Amino acid sequence: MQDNMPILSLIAFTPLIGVLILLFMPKTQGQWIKTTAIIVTLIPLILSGWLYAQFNSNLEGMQFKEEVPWILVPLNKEVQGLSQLTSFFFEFKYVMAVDGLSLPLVFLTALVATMAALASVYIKKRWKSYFIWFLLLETGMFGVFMAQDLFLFFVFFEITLIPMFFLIGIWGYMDREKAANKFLIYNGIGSAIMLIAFLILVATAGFGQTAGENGVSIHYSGDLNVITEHLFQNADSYVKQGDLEGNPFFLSEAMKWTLFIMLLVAFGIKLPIFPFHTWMLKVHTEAPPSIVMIHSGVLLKMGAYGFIRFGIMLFPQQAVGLASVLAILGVINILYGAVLAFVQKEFKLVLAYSSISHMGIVLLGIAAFNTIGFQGAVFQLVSHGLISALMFLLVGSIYERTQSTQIDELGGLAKSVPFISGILLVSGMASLGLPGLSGFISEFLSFLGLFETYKILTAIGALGIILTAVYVLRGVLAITFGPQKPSLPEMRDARLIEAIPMIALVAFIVVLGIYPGILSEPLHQTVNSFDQFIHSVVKMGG
Amino acid sequence: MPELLQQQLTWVNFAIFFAWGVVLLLVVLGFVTYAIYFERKVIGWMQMRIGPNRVGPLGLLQSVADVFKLLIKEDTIPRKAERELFILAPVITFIPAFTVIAAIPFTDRLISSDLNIGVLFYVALSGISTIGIVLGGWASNNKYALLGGMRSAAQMISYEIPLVISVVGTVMMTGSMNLRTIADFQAGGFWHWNFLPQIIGFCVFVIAAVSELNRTPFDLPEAESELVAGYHVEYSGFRFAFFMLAEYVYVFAIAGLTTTLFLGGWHAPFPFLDFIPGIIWFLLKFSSIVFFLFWLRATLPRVRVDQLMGLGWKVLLPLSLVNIFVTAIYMAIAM
Amino acid sequence: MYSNNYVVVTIFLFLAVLLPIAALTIGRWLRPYKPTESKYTTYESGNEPVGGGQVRFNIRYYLFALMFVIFDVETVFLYPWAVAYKQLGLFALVEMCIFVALLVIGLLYAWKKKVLQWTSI
Amino acid sequence: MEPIRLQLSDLGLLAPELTLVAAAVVLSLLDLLLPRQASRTMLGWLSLVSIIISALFVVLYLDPAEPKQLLNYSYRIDDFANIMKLILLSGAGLITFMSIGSVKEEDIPHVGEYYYLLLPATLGGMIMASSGDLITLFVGLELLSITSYILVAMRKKNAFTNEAAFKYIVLGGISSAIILYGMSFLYGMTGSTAINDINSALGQSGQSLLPMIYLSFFLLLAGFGFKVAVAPFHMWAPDVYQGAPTPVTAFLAVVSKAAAFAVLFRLMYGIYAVGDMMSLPIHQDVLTTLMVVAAAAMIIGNFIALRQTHMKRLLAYSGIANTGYLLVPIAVQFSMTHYSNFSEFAFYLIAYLFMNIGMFAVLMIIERSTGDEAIKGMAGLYYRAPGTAIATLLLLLSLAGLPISGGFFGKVYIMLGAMQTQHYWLAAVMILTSVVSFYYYFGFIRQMFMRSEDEGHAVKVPLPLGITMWLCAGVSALLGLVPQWVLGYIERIFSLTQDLFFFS
Amino acid sequence: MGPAAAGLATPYLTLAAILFCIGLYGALSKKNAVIVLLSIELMLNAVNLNLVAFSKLGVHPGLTGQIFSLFNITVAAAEAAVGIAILIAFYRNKGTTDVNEMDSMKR
Repeated sequence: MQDNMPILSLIAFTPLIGVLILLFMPKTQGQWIKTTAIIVTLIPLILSGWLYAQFNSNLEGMQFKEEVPWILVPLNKEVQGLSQLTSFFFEFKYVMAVDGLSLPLVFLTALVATMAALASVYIKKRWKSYFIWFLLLETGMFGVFMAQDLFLFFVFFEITLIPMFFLIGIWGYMDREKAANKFLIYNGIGSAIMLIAFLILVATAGFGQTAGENGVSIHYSGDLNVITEHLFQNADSYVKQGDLEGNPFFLSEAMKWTLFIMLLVAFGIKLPIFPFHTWMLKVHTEAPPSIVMIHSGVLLKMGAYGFIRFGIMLFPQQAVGLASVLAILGVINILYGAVLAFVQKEFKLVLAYSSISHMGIVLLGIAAFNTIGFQGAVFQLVSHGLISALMFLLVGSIYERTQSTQIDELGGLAKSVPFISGILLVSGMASLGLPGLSGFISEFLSFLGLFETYKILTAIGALGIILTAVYVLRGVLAITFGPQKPSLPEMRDARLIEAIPMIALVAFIVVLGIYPGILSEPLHQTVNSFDQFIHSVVKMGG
Repeated sequence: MPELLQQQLTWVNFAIFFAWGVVLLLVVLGFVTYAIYFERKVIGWMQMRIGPNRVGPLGLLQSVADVFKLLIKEDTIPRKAERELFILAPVITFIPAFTVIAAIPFTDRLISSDLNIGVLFYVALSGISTIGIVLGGWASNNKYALLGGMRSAAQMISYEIPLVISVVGTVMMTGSMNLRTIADFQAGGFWHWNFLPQIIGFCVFVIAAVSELNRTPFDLPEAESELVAGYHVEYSGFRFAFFMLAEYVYVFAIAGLTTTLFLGGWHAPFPFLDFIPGIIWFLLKFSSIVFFLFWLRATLPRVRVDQLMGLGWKVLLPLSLVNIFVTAIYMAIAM
Repeated sequence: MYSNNYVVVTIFLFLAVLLPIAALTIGRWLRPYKPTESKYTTYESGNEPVGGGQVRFNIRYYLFALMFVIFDVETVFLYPWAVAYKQLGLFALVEMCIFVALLVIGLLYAWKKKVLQWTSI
Repeated sequence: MEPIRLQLSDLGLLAPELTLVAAAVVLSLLDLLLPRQASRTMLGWLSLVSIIISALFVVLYLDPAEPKQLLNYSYRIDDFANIMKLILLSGAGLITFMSIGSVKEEDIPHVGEYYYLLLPATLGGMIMASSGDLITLFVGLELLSITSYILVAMRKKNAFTNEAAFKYIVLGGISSAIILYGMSFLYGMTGSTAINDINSALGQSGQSLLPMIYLSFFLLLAGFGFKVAVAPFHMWAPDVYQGAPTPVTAFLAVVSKAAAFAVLFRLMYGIYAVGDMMSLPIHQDVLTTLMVVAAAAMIIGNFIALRQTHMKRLLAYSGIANTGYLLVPIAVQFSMTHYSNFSEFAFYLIAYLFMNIGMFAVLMIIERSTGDEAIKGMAGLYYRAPGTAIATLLLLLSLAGLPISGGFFGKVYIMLGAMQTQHYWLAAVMILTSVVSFYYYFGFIRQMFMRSEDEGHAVKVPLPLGITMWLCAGVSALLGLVPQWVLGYIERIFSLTQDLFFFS
Repeated sequence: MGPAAAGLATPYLTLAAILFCIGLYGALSKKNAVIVLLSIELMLNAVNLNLVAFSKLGVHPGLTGQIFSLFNITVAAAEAAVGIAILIAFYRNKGTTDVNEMDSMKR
């Protein structure tokens, strides 16, 4: 393939093409629709695999960059006449690129999406609209991880919102509408706060001027590069007059803190950080399993990704200043999630709280502010994505057979459905961080990173790991072993279409656990540069 | 009088104005008394009757006696009537009738006031009388009175429009709404009088005026055979007298207005007759109009109510509008 | 002083108010007062009056009032125009033509909708 | 001094307006002469044609080398006016179009009148947009208002309609009187009714007249607040929207509001916020008041909308909230770094126009098929008429301000303006209340997609309504995808000093 | 002229203000719909008084105010006509002109 091929757009918009195809298929052709949808999700998976292979791990910064002007609004002709400006415009670009941070997440998205599409066998009604929303959601997720323009990022971020609303609201369980509403409002508020922060950034740091042939050209841009550049490298060269404080393009310290907190809250809701997590429990219990796979496997990662990409990279000084708070928040998440997971009777809720707990580990890794910690955080993102996707796939298949996910009502599944139970055991082991599986690497790295800075917190956080082992074992073992409940109906073991995604996911978990280099290699350079960048900025400022 | 109006207001001047007002009031009252007498007499003659002839020589005191009778007659207000409005209605009808006379110039010198919006003043005030009539009909709390009052109001407002618009042509030609200026504009022989170039306007004006006065052939509000006596069924004594008074004061005012607007005011029909004082000419024209009104009453039958409304809206109003544009085009060409 | 004209008008107004007051007051002194019940009943051609006097009357009256308002207000614009017509010239005529034409359309509308046709009462 | 007169040649400049006048006259005569039983649909088409011709004339005058004016700036043909006129005309055109064949005789007894009364109402709006003088402005305003009163009262057998119409005329009359009272003070202070004269006269002698200037401002704000239905003055909107026939409601919600906004924009800047007035303290107070009012409108509109079950009432409150959004670009003033107030305003107004008219088209479809104006009427729409549901979804996304839609970009652009002038709190209120609005807009979606799946009750979509709905949905989406097509054009032709301020 | 002349207008302005307030109060609080419409007319006439006072006795006397008031009169007439027409339609449906009866849409 050629170099100038828009591989990222291809990945991101293949699902959209799938949507178009599906639109013209009669809705009675359920089998065809399903097959088409799965094939459509396979294409980005293959492409992102190719992308992974093509990615040059030795380069810093963004690769596979595609840049097209999108919204370009010239400004009032009067103003142009008044001064020597040649052009004066707003500019939102379509910029897509990946670096070591987003690449694994893109691949994760593609993988989980395919798996979820396979897992959609449990969906009983309205195939056509289900897959249309599903594919739209996939496009949104890819876009979020690739967009390099604030506006574009926001657009993709919001695009994930709407299909999720429908997918929860139409195909969920009993209380689906409430769950959908809760999801919408919480995430709406989150993205609203994010939008405010972004717009302030565009209106201040996004301002730039370039000398052209005929005069000066001034523009407001949402391009992440431009904003980063203006924030750090030569902030004052963009402000001609000396008085920095009064200048509208200058972000004061207080403003920077405000923006950082806003971004923390905005992405914290998505992540979710402790006080903002309630919506996510509802979604985990009410959404159909295949959608929870995506939600837990990818959507939560968007919060972490956004926080790293925008919160930390744009406001490193503030982030480092708040590192201890972040660490404490992380520990709270771990312990809170773990403790509550321990007392749940509903298996889905156990998993939901465990997700909170695991996302706390991501926060810990970030809070360490060293390369190991970052690596741990990203590892945890990927690993948790795989594990939780697998877990919910299993939940789906169990529910399919037993019509229940209450731990009390299940038991002794190992006898009747050995394959599913085996996979459940494996995923439980991965979740509690058994060495050799992916969970171990990520937890280990995160705690190791944090240990360099906050030793006591690390110790407390590690307590959570023990708790994790307890609740996971309790839940998994109660389901698989023990006496078989007489109320349970006859069951048959996993069909081929269920087994494929299970095996695939397990395979990735194992590969990541045994050969972490596959992930750390592309990550390495990026994390290093992040670390250097943060430290240089902090040193400069402090 | 014009000089006095120019001067600073002093108590003396004020006294003169007041005296003039009182004199004019007496003149108007005298006019009303004898207009009624003459009306009866004239109609009598026209209908081969003698007319009033008992009270005083030739019956000259007949109207005086009538007035006196009304004055000493018992005055009843029906129990169901809205008392305050009932009392107020005839007064409201009368006030504008007399006040509009302030705008009419009798001769060059003999004017009450020199309003530069004289026409508008007349039009604006005379409209108020309608309210008095509706009020009287309403306050009586009587079906006949109410219907009579409404019908009367409908008629008056319907004819007020052509009346008002027909004057516009005159105003255009003069370029002023001051009645004295309008009269002055018609100096120098009857061919300068407005009724010739404004013949459409004049006709519309006269017809509408007759209707405004609720006189035959347009005296439907008082149609005895249909509505007993119209809006003043319940009125008796001097309250009733004020409705009648108002009607005849309006006759005075309309006659004066017609003279001023269309018949050259105090100007002689031929320049060589200028030696005769203007007031004589004015009175002559004035009297002939009053006579014309009596004549109409003796001659014409009453129109039907639907004919009445149809005439006002479908004939007179378009005609008066046509008059304006004919005048305007004529003037544009002449300019 | 132009305001003198209005002094005169006020005097006329005053006299016009005074006359009824005076006449009615004098009348009160002169006229007899012998009330009986039947004198105070509403007149209905000698019959016992039926129902209230303030009956509902035809909507047509209201329509005429509306028409009156419209055309009366038209004259508000016609008069200043008429006074100034000599100075305004032909274009003013065109403008007034448009204005009046619109109102005439209103009249036609009323005509066609049979507003101007008087049916009983 | 030679008096300033209208010349015959000036009539050419008035071609868009005169087209509508002539069309209204011809249509009313046609309606009179047509036999009673004859179908009036033809009148609707003719009315549409006249609106299109008028719009073509406006397009012809777009982007003049220099703004034209009549009668000493009492009537201005500049790009501000032209753009507003195009918006008004397209709104009126769409509403006329969607009424054709879908407005039932038994619903509106005089369909002919309905069609040709829309024309003078639009004309009133156009006069307002063009006026540079208080008298012209007032005449335009009343032309629009009075015809709207009649339009609202069109279904005269319906008790709701009567009630709505009476409320509308009473509150409209009061607001007109309040506006006039404010204008009378402006006139008294300056001896002129021309906006630029008032501004310069006030600028010179403003210090001594400060209390009166404030009084006039608050009176005008209250009056126009009524007309645009902004928060403390919004009480009439829900009732009137509910009682009026649906296309008329659309007219009120879009055309009427846009026209009032055009005036508000002109007056607030033309009188209080340019020239010497900028040195007076009132300048800042005016803008602050506008911001507070805008915020109040957003908060009240969005929160009360949460409790509505009737579709038109809900859209009324949503309209109030949108009024708040539209006030923001007016309130944040121009600054050295922010000149795009008008394009922000115009863009959002265009987006608002399409999404709202689209919504009303949907409403009419629902009304016709179920006879139910409650939100419940939409239940299961997706299964009964999937196409309609999808179009509605697009419109709702735009209304809620979710990408990719005109509503979204419009809001973002307005907020960006607020950011540039550092009114962060206002932008925050704007977006947070938008999130609140998700709840009730998605209430429609919940009804359409998640309730009552019976497919028996088919929905018939009349062609004009369907076309209008899809057109609006399409344009809404397109405005979000390529906003620069519209925005770029506005920015290119709109000149701040020539078209809005009166330096000439 | 000057401030002295403006002082002359004060009684008229005060009267107008009082009329305006009475009108506003009446329009918002009266029970009978006809009175409500009348109150609105009162408000409009208060404005006319204001305009005419300013045009004759204001700081900058001129004819504009009177012209403005002519337009107001016209508009007020149209508004009253439409208002009463609507009221009649209402009366025909409901048999009352009581403003308090107009609450069928509050929910």
